Amino acid sequence: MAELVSFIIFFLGLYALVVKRSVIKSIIALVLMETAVILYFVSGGFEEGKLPPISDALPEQMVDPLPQALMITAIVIGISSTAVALAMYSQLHRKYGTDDWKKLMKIRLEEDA
Amino acid sequence: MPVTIVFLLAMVVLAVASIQVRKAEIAVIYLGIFSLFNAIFYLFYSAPDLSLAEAVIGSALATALFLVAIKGYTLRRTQIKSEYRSPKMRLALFGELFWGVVFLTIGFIVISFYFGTVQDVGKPAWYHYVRSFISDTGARNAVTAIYLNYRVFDTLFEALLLLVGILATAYFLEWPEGKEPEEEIATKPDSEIVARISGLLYPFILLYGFYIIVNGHLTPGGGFQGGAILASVFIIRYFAQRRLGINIFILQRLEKSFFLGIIALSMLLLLPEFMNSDFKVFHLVLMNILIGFKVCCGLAILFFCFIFQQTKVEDTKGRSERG
Amino acid sequence: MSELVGNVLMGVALVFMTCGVYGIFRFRHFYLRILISSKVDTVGFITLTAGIMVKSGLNFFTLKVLIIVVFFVLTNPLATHSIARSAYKSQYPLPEDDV
Amino acid sequence: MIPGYLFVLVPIAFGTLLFFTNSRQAKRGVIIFQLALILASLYNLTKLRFLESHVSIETFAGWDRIIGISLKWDLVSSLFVMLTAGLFFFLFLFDYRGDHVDQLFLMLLCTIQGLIIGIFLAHDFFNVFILYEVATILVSILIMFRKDKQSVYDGIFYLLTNLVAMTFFLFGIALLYRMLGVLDFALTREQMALLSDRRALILPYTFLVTALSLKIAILPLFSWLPRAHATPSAPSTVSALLSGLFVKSSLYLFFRIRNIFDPFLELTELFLILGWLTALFGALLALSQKDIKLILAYSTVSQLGLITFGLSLNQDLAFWGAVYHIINHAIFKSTLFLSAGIISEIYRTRDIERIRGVGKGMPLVAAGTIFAILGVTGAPFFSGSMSKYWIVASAKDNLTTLGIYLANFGTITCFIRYSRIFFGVQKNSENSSCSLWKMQHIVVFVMGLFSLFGGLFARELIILFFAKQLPVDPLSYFQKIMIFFASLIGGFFVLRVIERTGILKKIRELDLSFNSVAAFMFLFFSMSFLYLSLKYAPQ
Repeated sequence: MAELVSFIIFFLGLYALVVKRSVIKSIIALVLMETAVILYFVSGGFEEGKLPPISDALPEQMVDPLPQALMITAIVIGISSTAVALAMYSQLHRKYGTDDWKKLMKIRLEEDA
Repeated sequence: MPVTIVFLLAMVVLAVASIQVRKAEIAVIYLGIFSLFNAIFYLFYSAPDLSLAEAVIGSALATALFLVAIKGYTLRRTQIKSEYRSPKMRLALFGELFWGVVFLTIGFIVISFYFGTVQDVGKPAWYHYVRSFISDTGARNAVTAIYLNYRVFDTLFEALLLLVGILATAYFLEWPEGKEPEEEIATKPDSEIVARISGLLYPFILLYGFYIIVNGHLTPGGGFQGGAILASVFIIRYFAQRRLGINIFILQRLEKSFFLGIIALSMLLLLPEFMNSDFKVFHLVLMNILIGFKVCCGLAILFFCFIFQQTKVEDTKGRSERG
Repeated sequence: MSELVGNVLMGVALVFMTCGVYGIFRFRHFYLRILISSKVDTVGFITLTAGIMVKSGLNFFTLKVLIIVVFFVLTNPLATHSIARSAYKSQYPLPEDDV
Repeated sequence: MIPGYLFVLVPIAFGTLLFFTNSRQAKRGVIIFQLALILASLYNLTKLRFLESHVSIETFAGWDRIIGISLKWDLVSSLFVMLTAGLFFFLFLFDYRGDHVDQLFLMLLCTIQGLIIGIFLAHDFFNVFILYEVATILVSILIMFRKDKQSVYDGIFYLLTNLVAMTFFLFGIALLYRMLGVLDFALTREQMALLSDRRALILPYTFLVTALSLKIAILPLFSWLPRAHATPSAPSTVSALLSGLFVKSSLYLFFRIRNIFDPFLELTELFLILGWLTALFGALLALSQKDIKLILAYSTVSQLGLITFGLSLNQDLAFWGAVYHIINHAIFKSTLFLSAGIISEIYRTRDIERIRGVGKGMPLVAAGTIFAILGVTGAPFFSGSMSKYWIVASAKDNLTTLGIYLANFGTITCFIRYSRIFFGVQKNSENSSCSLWKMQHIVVFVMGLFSLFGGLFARELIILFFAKQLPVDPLSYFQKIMIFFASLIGGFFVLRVIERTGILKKIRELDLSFNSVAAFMFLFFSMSFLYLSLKYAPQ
């Protein structure tokens, strides 16, 4: 079930990247996609009744600790890349005055010419 | 578990909402709730470390950053309405519908293919980790054992990524390098109640943050989560007093020094004769503390960069309106 | 005994919260709604945690719950205050008559 | 051997340390540091060359490969490490007196050097992912270094497309880990053999391939590359670094990951066609541009397509030819970008029609650039000719051979247009007012010489570095020379005709918005997924 949902959210994010023309929506969609991957990673190998990987549990009962460690990394990555994207977004908005990808592209092409 | 199903459905609904809502602020709020639901969901899947990280970083901090970053730039309601009625918009709606159908088809094929083919061939890594992490690393929390010992090489880059991300943010938002902004950020005095009560909150938050950091090798949590909690002290301080009595330059220097410290400390792992069982635990605690301080400095810088940028935007707007 | 008292307290908390939810739907205006939701949240939460504390008896866990309660009592009204204050400052209109 | 993680971590730590010095000390320190790094990588290369197996795998802190992170040295990766060290040395030398150079810039370059070395050595899926993620953000700072209007768009375009690609990559890793339970490259391959149905690998492979295709800028997914590599305001060292070295790390990773999946799933036909199309299309787009930096960037797209083509031919000769071409391309493309930087700074324009008479004004730069151009077009006795020769020689049927010649014909035509800047007379002769450091000219010239050496001693170098004897048949090599001259003349005429029709302007205005790139990514993903699932459908 969780795997299904993570696939759905991933494609939902991708869909938003394709159809939504606002930059901020693209960033939101990117966050959604990242979260979907994290959800998948955690739920992928999970079996019912497994305990957190802390030494109170027996080794056989523990859930796989590796995805969790990796996904903490992924969350930190997510926040820093989101912050950078947002910082760029505010620069972009200040310089171009719009956050529509199509208008941005047009202005940029005129700059080139 | 029926509870998890409810959570998952709510997550899908919130994701759709955050994409489809037109006003960016509301979309961001939905995204924050989505992250919070994720965080709670991870608890059901026996991932407390991750849950803490997602709650602190993904749900709280990311939402705050989003809100501060888009504050000056979002559309007014009338603008949205007028755009909504234009013929161009109708064409765009048609495009959305078309892509929706395409995504549904391909998504359905991919998902059914996945459930038809997925298989397991055992978990060698899991087997190794859960059997030997206590004796190998001295940690009681396997997640900490992995990210501070087995795979510390990754963690170094994670710390570097945070450093670089903050560098980039500060650079793009044009923080005056090496200086404090001269004028005071806010002019209005803020609510007395907020200021007083948040003063009462500091010790709680600090205590909690340090607890999470220092006990990272025993209980869920660790440097990253605890550091984020500590950083929230700075954020609260801003809301309470609205005055930047903070020298960003020193924070940046501190962050870089902590990063160098983390690299140097992780190099000790390469000297096996040095790492006896007592020192191993000490090493874990020390690493967690350094990471916690580094993350705290970093996230505080991140937040202040956005706040500073925001006031600058408002400044220029006000000036152009007056002039 | 403490089991029973705890359960009763938690039940009372649920009653409080139900009233609160009803109140949110009954009132139409933002300021009234935020008042209701804040009050109910605080009272309901305190009663609920009191029930949990009574149920679990006197141990370390109770202390932790107590700390959470103190934290909550400090922060929740504060958050409501901030929201209402910022709404007022950004000239969100006040209700014209009572209710 | 010197451990590999030192090669990764020491540049990063060094870069961070630079913040605590003043900029004079920093510049000097960097030069000395680069020399030390070159020596260290040379030492490792020689050590490895004399090992019996030519392979050395190390794990961080000595854990088992299943639970730790391993790095792998082989002949190719160690040569790439040396290439990275050498190229960075020249870049730092080139920028020694640049006014944009401060501690931040030096720190970014040092850090990205460590990351690129890390990508070359990495032997673990998640490690690769995180290295790329850091590098993506770093590169976006470098692109936006001057924060002007154009580079902001280019920067955010680059950042978001690449972040989406990395999300795909992470999903691929997640699927792989869920099925196989390991992250190490070699162990993954061992675990794959245990799968009862290889169709299980289709989905993860598609995710990984989509991400890597965007990274190596294959046909529908390349539109971020010219924008990022040729941002007008970015320092020319940045363009040289991105175009010369950084994309090569993706290519290297692409063929390593392909090798892991190779016995179970293969996409070679698809990449053969896509690589060829990219080579042609890139050359066409390069031909249509006016901006000299954009010409070079699109030519990078074309060459990347050619290298992908060579790697997908599935033959030993073509493989080594392609690897050699990666190295050659790194050298001559960075030469070209550096010289373009000098030229555009002196002439104060990047419009190719308005730059004339470089040959007279700056003989050293002109000589270096001409060497590099001869290299990239595959002129006889220059480095490009040898690598392209090996790629062509391994093509068995006439169609593939013809395809490569056609792609090379495009490159030649576009560089005929480019080389017009050397001749003629500059109309407004106020260009001498800008005084440039002579060292930059020397750097360009020396790097140009490398592409001559790379051609003259190609076989010896291959034997020296790769311990491989690649055959060169004099007769067919002579034939290739003839074809080169024929296409040179042909290109001249085609250029004449094409410039009159005005079609170039129309091509120049083709551009994709971010949404279209995302749509193409999705289409690429679904197409390769459908292709694979049909190819390996149960009988």
